[in-house]
Amino acid sequence: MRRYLIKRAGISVMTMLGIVIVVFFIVRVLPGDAAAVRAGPYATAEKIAQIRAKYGLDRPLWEQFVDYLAGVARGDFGVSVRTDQPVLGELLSRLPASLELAVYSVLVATVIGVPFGIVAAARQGTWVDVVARVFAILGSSMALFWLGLLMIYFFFFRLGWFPGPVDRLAVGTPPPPTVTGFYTIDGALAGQWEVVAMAFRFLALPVLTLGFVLAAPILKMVRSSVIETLASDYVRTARAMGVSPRTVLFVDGFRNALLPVTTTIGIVFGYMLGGNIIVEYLFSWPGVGRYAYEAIQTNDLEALQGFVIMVGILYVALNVVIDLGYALIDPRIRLGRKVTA
Amino acid sequence: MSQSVSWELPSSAEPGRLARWSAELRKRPLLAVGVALLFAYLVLAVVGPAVTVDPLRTDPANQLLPPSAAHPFGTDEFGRDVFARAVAAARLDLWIGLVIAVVSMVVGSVIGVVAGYWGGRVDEVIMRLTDVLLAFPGFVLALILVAAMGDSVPNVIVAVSVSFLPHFIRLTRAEALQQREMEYVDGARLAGNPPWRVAFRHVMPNSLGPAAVQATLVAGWAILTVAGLAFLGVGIRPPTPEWGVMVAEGANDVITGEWWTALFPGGMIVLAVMAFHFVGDELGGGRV
Amino acid sequence: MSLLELDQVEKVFGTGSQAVPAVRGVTLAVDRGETLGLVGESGCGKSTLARVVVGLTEATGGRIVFDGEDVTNEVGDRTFRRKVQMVSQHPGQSLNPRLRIETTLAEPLRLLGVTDDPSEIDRRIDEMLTVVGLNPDYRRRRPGSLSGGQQQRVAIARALMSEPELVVLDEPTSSLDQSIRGRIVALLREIQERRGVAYLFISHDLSTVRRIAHRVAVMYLGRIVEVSATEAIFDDPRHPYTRALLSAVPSIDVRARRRRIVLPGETPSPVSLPVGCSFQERCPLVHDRCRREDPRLMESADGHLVACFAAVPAVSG
Amino acid sequence: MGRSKIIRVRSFAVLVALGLVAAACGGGAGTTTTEAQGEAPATTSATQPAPGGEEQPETGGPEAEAPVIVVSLSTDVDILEPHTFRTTGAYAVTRALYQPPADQVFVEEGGVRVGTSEVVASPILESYRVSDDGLEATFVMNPDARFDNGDPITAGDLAYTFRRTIEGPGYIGLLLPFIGIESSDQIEVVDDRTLVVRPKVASSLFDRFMTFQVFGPINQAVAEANATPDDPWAFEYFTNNAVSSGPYSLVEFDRDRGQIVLEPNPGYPGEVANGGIIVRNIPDAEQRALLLQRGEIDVAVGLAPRLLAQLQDDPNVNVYTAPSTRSVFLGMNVDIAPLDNKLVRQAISYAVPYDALLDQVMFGFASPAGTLIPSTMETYAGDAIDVYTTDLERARQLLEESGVGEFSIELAVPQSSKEQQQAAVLIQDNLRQIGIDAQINVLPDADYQGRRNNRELPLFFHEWYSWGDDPFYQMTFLLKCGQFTNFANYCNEELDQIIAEGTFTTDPVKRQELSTRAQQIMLEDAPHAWLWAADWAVATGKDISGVTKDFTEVPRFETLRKGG
Amino acid sequence: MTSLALMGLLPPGIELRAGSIRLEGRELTPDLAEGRTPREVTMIFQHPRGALNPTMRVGRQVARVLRINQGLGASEAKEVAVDLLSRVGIPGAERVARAYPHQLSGGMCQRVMIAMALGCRPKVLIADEPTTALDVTIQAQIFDLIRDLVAETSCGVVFITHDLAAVAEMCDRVVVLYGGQVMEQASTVDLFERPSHPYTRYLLESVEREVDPHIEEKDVDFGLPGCRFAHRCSEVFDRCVEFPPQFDVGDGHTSACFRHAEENSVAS
Repeated sequence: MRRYLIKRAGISVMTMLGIVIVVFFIVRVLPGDAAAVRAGPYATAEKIAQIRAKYGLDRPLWEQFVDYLAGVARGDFGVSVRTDQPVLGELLSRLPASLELAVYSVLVATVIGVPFGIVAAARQGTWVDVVARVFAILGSSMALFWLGLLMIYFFFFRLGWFPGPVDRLAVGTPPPPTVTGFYTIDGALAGQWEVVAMAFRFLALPVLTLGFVLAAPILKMVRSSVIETLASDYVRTARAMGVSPRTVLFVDGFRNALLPVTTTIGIVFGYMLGGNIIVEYLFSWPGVGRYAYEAIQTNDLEALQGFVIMVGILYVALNVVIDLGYALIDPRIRLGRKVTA
Repeated sequence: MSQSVSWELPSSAEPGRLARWSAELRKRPLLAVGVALLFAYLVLAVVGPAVTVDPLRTDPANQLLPPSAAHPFGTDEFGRDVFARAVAAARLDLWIGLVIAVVSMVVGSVIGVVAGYWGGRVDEVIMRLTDVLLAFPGFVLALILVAAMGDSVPNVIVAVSVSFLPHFIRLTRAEALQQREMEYVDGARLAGNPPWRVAFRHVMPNSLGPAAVQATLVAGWAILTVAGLAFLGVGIRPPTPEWGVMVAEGANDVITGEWWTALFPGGMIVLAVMAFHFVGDELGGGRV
Repeated sequence: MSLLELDQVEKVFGTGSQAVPAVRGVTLAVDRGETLGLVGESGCGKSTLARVVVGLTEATGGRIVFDGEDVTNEVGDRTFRRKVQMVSQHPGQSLNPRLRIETTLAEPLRLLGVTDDPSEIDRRIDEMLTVVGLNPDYRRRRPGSLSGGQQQRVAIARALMSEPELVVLDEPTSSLDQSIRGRIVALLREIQERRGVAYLFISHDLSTVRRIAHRVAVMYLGRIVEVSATEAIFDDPRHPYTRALLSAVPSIDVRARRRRIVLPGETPSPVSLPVGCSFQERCPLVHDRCRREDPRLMESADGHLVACFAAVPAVSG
Repeated sequence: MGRSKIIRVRSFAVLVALGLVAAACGGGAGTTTTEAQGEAPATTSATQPAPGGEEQPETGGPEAEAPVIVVSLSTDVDILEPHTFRTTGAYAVTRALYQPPADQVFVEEGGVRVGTSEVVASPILESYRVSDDGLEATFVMNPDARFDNGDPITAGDLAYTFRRTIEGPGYIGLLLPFIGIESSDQIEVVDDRTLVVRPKVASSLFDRFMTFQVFGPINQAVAEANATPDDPWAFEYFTNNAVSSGPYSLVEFDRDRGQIVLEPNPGYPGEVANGGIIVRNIPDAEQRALLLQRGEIDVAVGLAPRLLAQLQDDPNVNVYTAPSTRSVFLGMNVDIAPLDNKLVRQAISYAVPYDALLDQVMFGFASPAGTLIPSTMETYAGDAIDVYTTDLERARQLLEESGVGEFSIELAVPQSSKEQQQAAVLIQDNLRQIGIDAQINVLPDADYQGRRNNRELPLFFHEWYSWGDDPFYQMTFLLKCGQFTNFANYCNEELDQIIAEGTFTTDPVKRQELSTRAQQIMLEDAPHAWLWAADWAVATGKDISGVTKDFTEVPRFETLRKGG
Repeated sequence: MTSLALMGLLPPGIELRAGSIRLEGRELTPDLAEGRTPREVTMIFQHPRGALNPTMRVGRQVARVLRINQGLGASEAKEVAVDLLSRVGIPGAERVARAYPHQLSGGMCQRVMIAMALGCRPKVLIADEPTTALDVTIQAQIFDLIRDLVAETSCGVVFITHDLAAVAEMCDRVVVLYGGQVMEQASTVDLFERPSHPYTRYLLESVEREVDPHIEEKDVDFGLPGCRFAHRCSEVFDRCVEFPPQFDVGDGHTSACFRHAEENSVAS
């Protein structure tokens, strides 16, 4: 286990380093001149040169990279060209919005995907199963931006059940005092139930949009791992030994299927960590995804770079956690090989 | 008991290929739906542009007309025929999707086989690089790559292919690792095949199965990714008839009630992707 | 002079604390035209030894001498490959499922430099298919449409294409049905008689070995513990392991339900072997010396080699 | 949906820069037609009386009871610093936080308070006077004017602000020479309340410049307390903070949500007609329109003509428009073949479907441009001389004469501007008819600007607005030889001379003459095809009044009133 | 497959069509058809390690069976489980009970599975190739164990194998199946000494005698009517296209071959 941990940590650090390298150099290839962007559209040449010197953009790429790397190690992701704010700070202040969206979306996806997957697996080949599979295919074929538009069109424009795609709260509603950055939780902590209700109403459409799409991989994974487990020799043994089908399904089947499912949910969540650019853009959700979108549109290289690196690092870190969790749950990894009798 | 389980029916007389396929399709309705849809799209892509009006022709006098007989999908805010554009887009999108699937599969599989067959250092390096690529959500990776390379169809193909590479590398590598242990590899070595020949002539063709199934799905996802990028204004740009571009162009109209400009092309995307997935999912035994 | 001589061959997988010694100082010889059976239980290193011999795995120690020449570092070379071939255990796996039989059979001819002439290749393929008892029409088929026995015949044909002097047979029959097993063994014997090829026949199935081998070597945990002529091994096993092994084999003779020697415990892990004889923990004859010293193969007057301090000297009553 | 986001950012940056560069001469005729009494008493006299006997209103005064108004801008606010911001959002908000020393006199016109060319002291000044020779301006501070932190606004603060514009790295430094200011030596603090500024030359633009928020006083003490050796002017501090000298104080600046909350500044001596402003960034015009219709926001700006046309029919919405000099033109790079051929450019100018653009793209929310000096700007000569009209026959003929023959050419459009894309399509249609194959290339805004700035685009769109209405400044920046915003790379010595002369001429007749001549030259050389002059437009809820249009066209918050 | 049917464990898509399964005269068929496992019958399988739940300690797996089949309480089941484990010859049962299957050898896992099976107190134990995956020396141990347990508990064992020697070693009576059809039934001694059905003879010959290496093997052909072995049978004749009934060839020895009918008719 210790060896495993050390190896895992080593790989993660290498991956993170790789992320910084890859992103830095990809982003440096981007057309457009960071200094020119910073100087504004009507800047004169001297002004651009000045800015270039000030931010060290005139130095060799290699030096810039070393500086950047050192900065990242210190938690300094540079300064946004557009807003003159430290990128990390801007990302961190937007992260809770993305996380709140992510958490609820994954929750919804899990609530849809897991039971549906189990039922489909238990009734493999029946119409329930076909419905589940079509649902899963529909989910993984869905264009997020299109589904989001449908949601907006029907539930906002036509029916008016939910607020428009503007923000996390209605215009002019002050957010609850920040504790976690989740409005639904902070509102509850502060006893502002109206804010909580409003936050949920604003969350509803983007969460449903994402939840539907994210349910697909979870459903598929639950279904196939439960099927696999149910077809396994040890389930056959349990049945032969008189264990009832229900117990087999839930204790042996689902319990063992839980491992891959947990991983899938983790991966889905990791995917959401970066904020979903499309959904955040579509619903004007003030998270990191929209920040990235704006950064791309305005050639804000530092911000874009910071975003991508943050996403990568969070993802790697999350994967370490998932793997460790997996190792803790699965005795085959947790424990050594042999007990000699 | 378990020894004698070849319960499969014997293939007494070889039925024609067509007959076998149609029997297969009847047995698997989802596959049939997928194949039928793909076929319909194919026809649309090939024949469609010949029978519709010019997808680029604007008609300011007929802006934002709702669907009608003359304009089955209505017109957009430039007065262009949405149906004609959606049909023209089918050609571009399907083509891009397939090219991306093939490119990423071929490149990914070669790398995967190299990693899986040679193992050791080579494998270690390739897998670490793959880890780095995998640390980004695919869409984000494609996004920064296109941003880095500039907007153009070839660049989009390259960027999106790269974003799907890690899947193929991992898949083929895992398969190659298994195949490497198969005795026919020993046989091939003993028959005098040099390592590269063992890897590419023997191991690789046998490692492509999962990758080929995956490629079907990737063709669908590639369309989604390309359209998603276009929706964000990256990659393929207006006024090119492309589904994502069209949805992006029409997105603002939805909120003012002119739903047809965005919802039709979006529906075309989803159906097309579903078609690929029905096929891929069935080929993968419903477990992909 | 023997065709193949192994001298203190070793194979260790991994390094440091994870090192697994699969083959430990094996010394063996195979003569021209003879069949040496190599028996042992799973994990005893017999397959590893086979792979070392044909050069699929590199030995970590010792020498391999072929035809009087030290080929330790050349076992993977083309010239050696022509002379030493192998047939492996799972016929379903041993042929590339995508290639037609003829393609598979042509490979050794072309790649080992036997011949490049297409008509010659064709001729040889047809001939070889006939030799292994298959209709030459099968050349156009792919392995998937053949039965297990037919596949194994093709595998044998491939091994014989380059006209080798030694064929290593690694459990060639163990995944086949009983009825087919007998045919393959018969086929192998027939080929040997006609072509004078030597076999290193590896199996855990003692009855099959008994039917084909001239001499038998018994392996336990990476070591050869006993070597002798087949009859001598079966009628007069001297190493306690061999004796236990033989007695454990069920017999088809329904009347002779004799008392079996059932060994206690299980084969220890090769990672952590005890000092001394590696069989000590399960051995009914174990004594102090076995816990200090690892016995070497010792030859008795009748040429029977045994690695045991307490080896039963002669036929026991 | 927020497709228009980015572009708006960019075009606004343009506007801001332009505004600063191109303020108009003081004495020129205003854009408005009627000379009427300004409704606000504060603007009627050069001397600002102190609000009668009011003590510092601790709770924000009676106005605090007035409703809060929600204004939706088309962009976010990048930074609050009044000398270096780039987005339109910031443009509007800084105007609310930094009160310039002077202001226009306003007249009511179609429900809009339209600024005249008459400039008077703003509420934070007691008086503002420029000597007759134009070489000395005296600013006397209103003793009741206070920053929102309670500090009085002194002559020192105003002087500090002037020095900051002169010596600091803000945009305005580039433009100061046009009002004859070169160094801080020209700024003299006479006493706590009195400041004298001595321009090197008399400039007709001086008054107008003084109505720009860049000259709104910055609190010197706070600025210096937050200065660092690297940043002597405390730009960093003011990026996120403001000590307001204007009508509002900053309560909340939430970049993430794109929301800014302003409440009336208790120390501001002028009138504030509402109880505060919430500024929301809603990037999509369609969303802004919808939220406006649903009453979730009160004021929306930056709406596309099509939406304006729709909103006009909505009984719950008022659409306020006024003619503006914001011109949109099709630039033709005279250095790129075959556009180096004058006849080709003329042919293109004849091929443009001007009327269709006004009707189908702008839905009537625009005036014809005619020349670089649009029909809405003083000295427009289009009525006297021939401007281009759509004449395909003529265009074909010219193209033939040019000997160039049919050709294909890139027509670049920024992604964010739907109107320009639509215009491009219509223009493309007509060009095709005369044998020019225009390839429309819709570029992301950053790319578009980059390529345009590098003079790589042969045919491009350009939207331009001068804060003032001065024709010579318009020419200076768009067609003067070597000017950095002259993307057509046009160069004509005679025109340059006219510009030089016209800029410092105050005689209206002479100005008209020079401008007419210049327009003739420009029409002849056709470096641009002038498409339209877009209307200024704001849409509000039915209960909103007090919409104000000033020189800068910045949304003015303090006059907005909600309800009766 | 037959054994799986008996256990009600047929994979989906395959169902019992006809016939009946009885235990001590009691009809089990309906329950089986619905996938319910009869309590009195239990089964052990070929790949012992895969047949145990990898994420459950083996002690718990045994205890679970005890709770279900013997209605024991949790702590009691735990104790009994350890007892059972040592009864099947696992040294240090206490410790092994806390282990996971992957930590145990194949032989050990098979012992655990036998312990579980014993926990069911079966009347019939179906052993499906229980030692095929094990080494001979371990196989010998398991054979001994099964024999001892049968003697102890007097439960019947259905021993399924392809290894004739194992049959000779372990069984009292033999049923020879080919292609899903019963070919021959007899006591072990009788069968080995007096094989009556051509298939049985063929099987025994292939072990004992030399065979012609050039005869091609054929797979079971399910497409043909009648005797499944007919297409490989050296004694095939025209009646073989019919389904052969069991002919009594004496001493409860039956064989499904029309040749017997001929012999009989010729004899009589």
